[in-house]
Amino acid sequence: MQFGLSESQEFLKDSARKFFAGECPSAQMRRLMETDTAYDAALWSKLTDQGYTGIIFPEAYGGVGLGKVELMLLMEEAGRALLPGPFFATVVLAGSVLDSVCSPAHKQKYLAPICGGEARSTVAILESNASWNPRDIQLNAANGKLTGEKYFVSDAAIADFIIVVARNGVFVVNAKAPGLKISPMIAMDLTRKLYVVEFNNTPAEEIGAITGLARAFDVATAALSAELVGGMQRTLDITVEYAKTRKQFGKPIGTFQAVQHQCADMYLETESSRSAVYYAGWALEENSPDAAIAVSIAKMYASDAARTVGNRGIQIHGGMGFTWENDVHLYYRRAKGSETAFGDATFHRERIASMVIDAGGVAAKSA
Amino acid sequence: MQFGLSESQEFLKDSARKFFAGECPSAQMRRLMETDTAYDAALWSKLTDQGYTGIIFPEAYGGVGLGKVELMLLMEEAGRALLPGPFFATVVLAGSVLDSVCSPAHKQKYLAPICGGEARSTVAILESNASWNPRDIQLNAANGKLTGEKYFVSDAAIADFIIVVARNGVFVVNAKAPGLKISPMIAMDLTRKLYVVEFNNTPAEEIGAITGLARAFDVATAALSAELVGGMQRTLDITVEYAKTRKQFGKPIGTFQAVQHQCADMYLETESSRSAVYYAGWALEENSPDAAIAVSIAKMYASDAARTVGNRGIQIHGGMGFTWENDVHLYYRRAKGSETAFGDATFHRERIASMVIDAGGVAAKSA
Amino acid sequence: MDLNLTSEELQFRDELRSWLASNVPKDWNEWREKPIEESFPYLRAWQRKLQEGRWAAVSWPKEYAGRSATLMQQALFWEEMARVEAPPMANSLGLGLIGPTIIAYGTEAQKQRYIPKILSAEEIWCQGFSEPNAGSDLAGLQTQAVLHGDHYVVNGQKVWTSYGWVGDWCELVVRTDATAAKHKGLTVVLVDMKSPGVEVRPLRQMTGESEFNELFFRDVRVPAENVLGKVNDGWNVAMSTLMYERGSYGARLHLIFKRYITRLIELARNIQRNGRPAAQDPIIRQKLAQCSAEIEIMRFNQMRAFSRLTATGVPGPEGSIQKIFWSELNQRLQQIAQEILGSYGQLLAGDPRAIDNGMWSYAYLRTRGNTIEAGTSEVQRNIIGHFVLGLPRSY
Amino acid sequence: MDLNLTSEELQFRDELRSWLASNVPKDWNEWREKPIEESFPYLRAWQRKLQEGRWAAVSWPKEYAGRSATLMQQALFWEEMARVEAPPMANSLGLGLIGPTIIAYGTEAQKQRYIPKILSAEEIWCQGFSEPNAGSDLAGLQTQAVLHGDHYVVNGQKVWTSYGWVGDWCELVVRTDATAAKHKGLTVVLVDMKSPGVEVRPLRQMTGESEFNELFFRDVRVPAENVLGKVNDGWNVAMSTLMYERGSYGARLHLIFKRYITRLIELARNIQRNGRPAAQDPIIRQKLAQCSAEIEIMRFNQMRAFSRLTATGVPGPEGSIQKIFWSELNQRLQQIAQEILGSYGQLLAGDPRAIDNGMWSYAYLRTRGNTIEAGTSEVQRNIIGHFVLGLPRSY
Repeated sequence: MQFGLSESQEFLKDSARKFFAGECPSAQMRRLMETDTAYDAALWSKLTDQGYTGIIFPEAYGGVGLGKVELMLLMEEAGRALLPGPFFATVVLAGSVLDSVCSPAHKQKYLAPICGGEARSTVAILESNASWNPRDIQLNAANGKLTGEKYFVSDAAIADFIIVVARNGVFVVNAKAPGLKISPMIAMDLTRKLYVVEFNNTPAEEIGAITGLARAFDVATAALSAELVGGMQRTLDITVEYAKTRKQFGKPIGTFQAVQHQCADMYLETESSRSAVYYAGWALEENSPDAAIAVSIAKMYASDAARTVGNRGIQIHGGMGFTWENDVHLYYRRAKGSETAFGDATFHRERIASMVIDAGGVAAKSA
Repeated sequence: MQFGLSESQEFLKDSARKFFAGECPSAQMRRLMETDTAYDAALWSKLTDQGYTGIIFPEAYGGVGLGKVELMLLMEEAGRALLPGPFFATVVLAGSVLDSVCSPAHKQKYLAPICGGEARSTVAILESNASWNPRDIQLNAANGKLTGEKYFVSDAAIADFIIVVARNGVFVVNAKAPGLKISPMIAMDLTRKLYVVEFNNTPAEEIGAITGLARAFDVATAALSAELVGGMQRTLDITVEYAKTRKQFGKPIGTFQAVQHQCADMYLETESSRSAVYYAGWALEENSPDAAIAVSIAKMYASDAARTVGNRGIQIHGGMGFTWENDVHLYYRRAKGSETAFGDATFHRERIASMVIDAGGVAAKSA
Repeated sequence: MDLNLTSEELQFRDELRSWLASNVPKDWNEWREKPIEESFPYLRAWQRKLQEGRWAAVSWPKEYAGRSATLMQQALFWEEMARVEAPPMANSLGLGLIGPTIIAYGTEAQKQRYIPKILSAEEIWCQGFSEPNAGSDLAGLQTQAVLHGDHYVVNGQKVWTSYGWVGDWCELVVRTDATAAKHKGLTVVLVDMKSPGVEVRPLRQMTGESEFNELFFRDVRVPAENVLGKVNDGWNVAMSTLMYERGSYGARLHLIFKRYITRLIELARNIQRNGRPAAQDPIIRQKLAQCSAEIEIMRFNQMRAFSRLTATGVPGPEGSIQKIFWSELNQRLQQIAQEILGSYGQLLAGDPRAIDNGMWSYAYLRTRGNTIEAGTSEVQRNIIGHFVLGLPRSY
Repeated sequence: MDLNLTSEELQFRDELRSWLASNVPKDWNEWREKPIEESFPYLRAWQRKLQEGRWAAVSWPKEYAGRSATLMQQALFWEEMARVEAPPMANSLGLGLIGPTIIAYGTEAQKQRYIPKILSAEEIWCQGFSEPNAGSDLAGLQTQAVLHGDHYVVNGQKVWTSYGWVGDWCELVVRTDATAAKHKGLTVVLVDMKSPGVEVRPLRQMTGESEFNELFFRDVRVPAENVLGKVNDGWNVAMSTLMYERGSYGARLHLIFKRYITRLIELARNIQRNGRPAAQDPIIRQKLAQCSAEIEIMRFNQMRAFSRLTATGVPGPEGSIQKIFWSELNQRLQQIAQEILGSYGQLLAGDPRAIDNGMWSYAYLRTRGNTIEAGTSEVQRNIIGHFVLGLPRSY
């Protein structure tokens, strides 16, 4: 048993870190967040060149065929850079849904262009009730047409096609389809734009059954948690650096236990989130019977931890942490969006309870 | 408006503090806790001489006729001394029940001897389900006889008569009544002994209806919270003293913010509990429409605060806090017993919710 | 202990209530969402109206157009103002903090010169205390003032100045003796913000707004007669201002928080969770109840503190409890709001679907600053530890 | 990353599992409630049996009857022991902490003299580290050892010594150079507990038990050859022992905590709350789920740490995370147990109505010590802050 990264995993993580640091430093991220869509075609093309757009998908569709642990590592590094744009929506979410629910022909049609970097996409899930419980979805396709609304759809404005979760199946709607209307929502996370997507008798192609979604959503949820880990790590790094250099009362503020012990807690929360995320990635990859529990553990813990790490980071920075210029609040905003996405901590605690208490529990696979 | 103590209230509080410090110092408290009943007749007689046994009861029954705020102050000081024995059971609980539910004749018979120091008593409420919800009481009197069990009855072994809450009324059972069996429960709080009380066709005198209990229990709950405040204050005092004198790394440990800031939190929690308790005493005394909410606020906050203050107190003492010789754990044990008595924080939060959310809320009486 | 209002308090409240009933502007709701630059003349006018009713500075002595209001009356004042959702006053720092400091430390000439125009909102005041390198450590201030004949020449930078953009005058703390121990060589000077060399820049916060400013002083000449209190006694003068700050906070918070929780309960009745209204969800109920209770306890603590201060007359270190309590409670409250609002919680003002026009998302971000501004939670715990509990200094 | 067991690990586990199946005593449950004084011979016998199977010290080198087990194998060892609810070993400090230190720092003669009897439980070892005035500040130790010819004369007091009452030998840290800087002049000596002048007293804890002892040394003669490592190098020797302590903790905790939570869920199914089983109460469900999740995360953290240590070979400061995590988690877990058990939670062992014979009330009190023993949470956060994050020393 070896719960450390293999050499190739270390290599992937390091090169991703260097890639994002080089191609999407803070200034670039801030520039993109001020744009309407936070999307940059040149950056996307570089992501494609790295193979990131096809990272976990089969080579048959132009993917790289790596595992879920590798996806976690990549998302962790993307989170550290606060990568703006539709990478999560397109590759992680839409890609996983396509990979899970559709036929080889549909994969060739929709997944392959994602892997190849030619298409952007997203998945429309939530409705006005904003419930992550699939039973609360009302939208129904009739005669290959959709009429209704989806809320909180990330990056819809630059999607070439939108995957739509309806009661009676999973559908693809082309960006140019008649009756499709996309309007921005003004939300806290400036680097991942949200939209309302309206359908009015809009033609939609059925690509699979909703039963396949659970697995895809688990992958997306774990990857979102991994992204939170990267954000926590960056927040911790910035904060520790500040605590070493900022002086008050003639000493670096990190000398004061009120500051230092909060940094220690940030470290504990970050590392614990990382452990949970890596385990979830491994459990998903191995189709371990506790994979769904592991995903909920990771999302539950990381949702809360990202918020508390952010709170501590801002607090330790003092007035400086409250300024627009300091990046900490940008990570904090992303953490807020991600905290509720795919279910908040309360949602996942209840999901864990239903699996552990009611079902008698599948014990996490043990050594 | 004046939310400070009046001169006579200050006097009562000071004299109670001096009285308990003189008559029940730590050594005496420890001696009594090692006895079977934690009861000391000489100490009781001195409590009576001070008027404490009749503090809030009408002069017509030999009481002193003071208000509920004064009761809070007395219980706070009793809590600070960790007063062992049946003062809470007899005076606060049994006394308040008698005062609330019974006729003048019954008061003469039962309340007057309590005021006069001649009788000890207690109230038997909980049953094997240990629920503080009155609807869960099963015991029923039939033809003036009781058959069944009551659990967690404090100080029953030295009660001259026991007040019993049944579904169909409030009853008095004489300590010498046939079919009465009292057996000790071995519990965490060493200074307030608990018992199982069994009735087997035991004669019982009906003294009132259960509808009158709510008010009496509110008084007892507030007084128990006041006692917790005294315990918190003592824990804080011992801990701050230790933090000033104990040295590690060449400095008093109170110099370290990890210690000092915990002391500050203990202070905040203690003072906030005190504010809530004083307000509850006043609201009860004035029959303010928010009295029940105020009681739940005090019990909820003090139940949690007493535990966290205790946790911090032990932690700051380090190894010394974990020893039998240090009094902090004795307060911690009392806090544990009192935390659940008359409903824990969760119970009172739900009670607050039912009053504030469901009933539209009686706003706390405002200035 | 008697929590009923005395007849004097009742009279004060009733007089205020009836004055407010006929004088509070009805159209504040139309103005409050607008940029402060636009609504500022409106706020000046409102303050002048209050002044006409002798309500602008109730805590001030009668000789300075105040009412010598007791602390309890001051609390009643803010409660009544919050109850009718009255607009704030334009010169709130001048009235709340700086005016009282001038009354306490100023010369007769200074009082005559500044006090009337503070009251009338003719001259708006700001405060120059924090610096980029002196936030929690106020004694480490570096802004220099050097005496040249009859004036000081000031050089340095201040941050986190409210009302800097509109300030006519500034209560500025400067270092006048570089050789003295840290908190010794400081002096408070009153600086005309129109003096050459004063530059005001907006300071953008994480909420996106610019509530605060940065002030830059480059060779700014300040007449020596503008020293407030004694030269090199600025520490005590500034601390006195901060005590007023700590004391004045909180008085109106109870009604504001109460409004938050009432609105939140109302929202919880309408938002579905697990197939029933969130207000019926046991987990949400626990959190709302805890928060409701803490809002009341905050008020009980404040009432006790006011009563204690009424006895002693001067705000003391126990104000630190209030500061910690309200700031951390507000953060917990906003977190509960977020949990109830779910995905909607992240929508900002301007989004047509944002609940209460984004009030909750704004408050979520804004409350992050509560535990930093006006003395961080860490500084407050230092104050409790050292000044209240008598522990050795930890910093 | 591969969380499947390697074939070597599987082989190790299977061999152990089959050995345990035929050797683990079946009657431990009858003994475990008895006073330790009574069950101690039983525990010695069990250790001897383990030694016969070469399972007493799997981490030790093969030349000292160990198996040179990898860290992962050590973790498997403790998991398997916990899985079959095997009794502890009599000489657990000797095997876990002191033996490894002797192997690392001892002379050949010392190894020959002490190691075999540690393994056979013939000589029980205890540790004399903490003192009344040196708890978190180990460098402040005051117990003195003065060299007189071929022996040291030791005077002083130690506290919190496990196994003191039964100890034959003690790994004692003494001050041999009073003039050197604090953590310099320390030396580790191996002391025969039967030496004249050694007194052992029980130290009663807040649980009522006496798990620990106080040791008093009055003019105790210790041969100079009993120095372990170099004179005045005791700090490094002692720190090495503490590293083993931190490393060995936790490996078996996962199964213990898992057993707690499983039992608690079972209890929650049978305890009524608001007219339904507590296990169906949404508030209790949230708490049980949080706790279950944290127990898993504790294990994930441990697995990651083991893998990291396997690469580096020596336990490092990241052990501080494990210590904080498990000790604080155990306290939260016991608090949840108390909330579920309600009034029954306060009943102690011996009360016929106490649930699980008072295990929960005992654990509630006992876990208070978790954040104090083996390095307080404060010390652990200092270690993370300074040694992991590189912040300046805060103490």
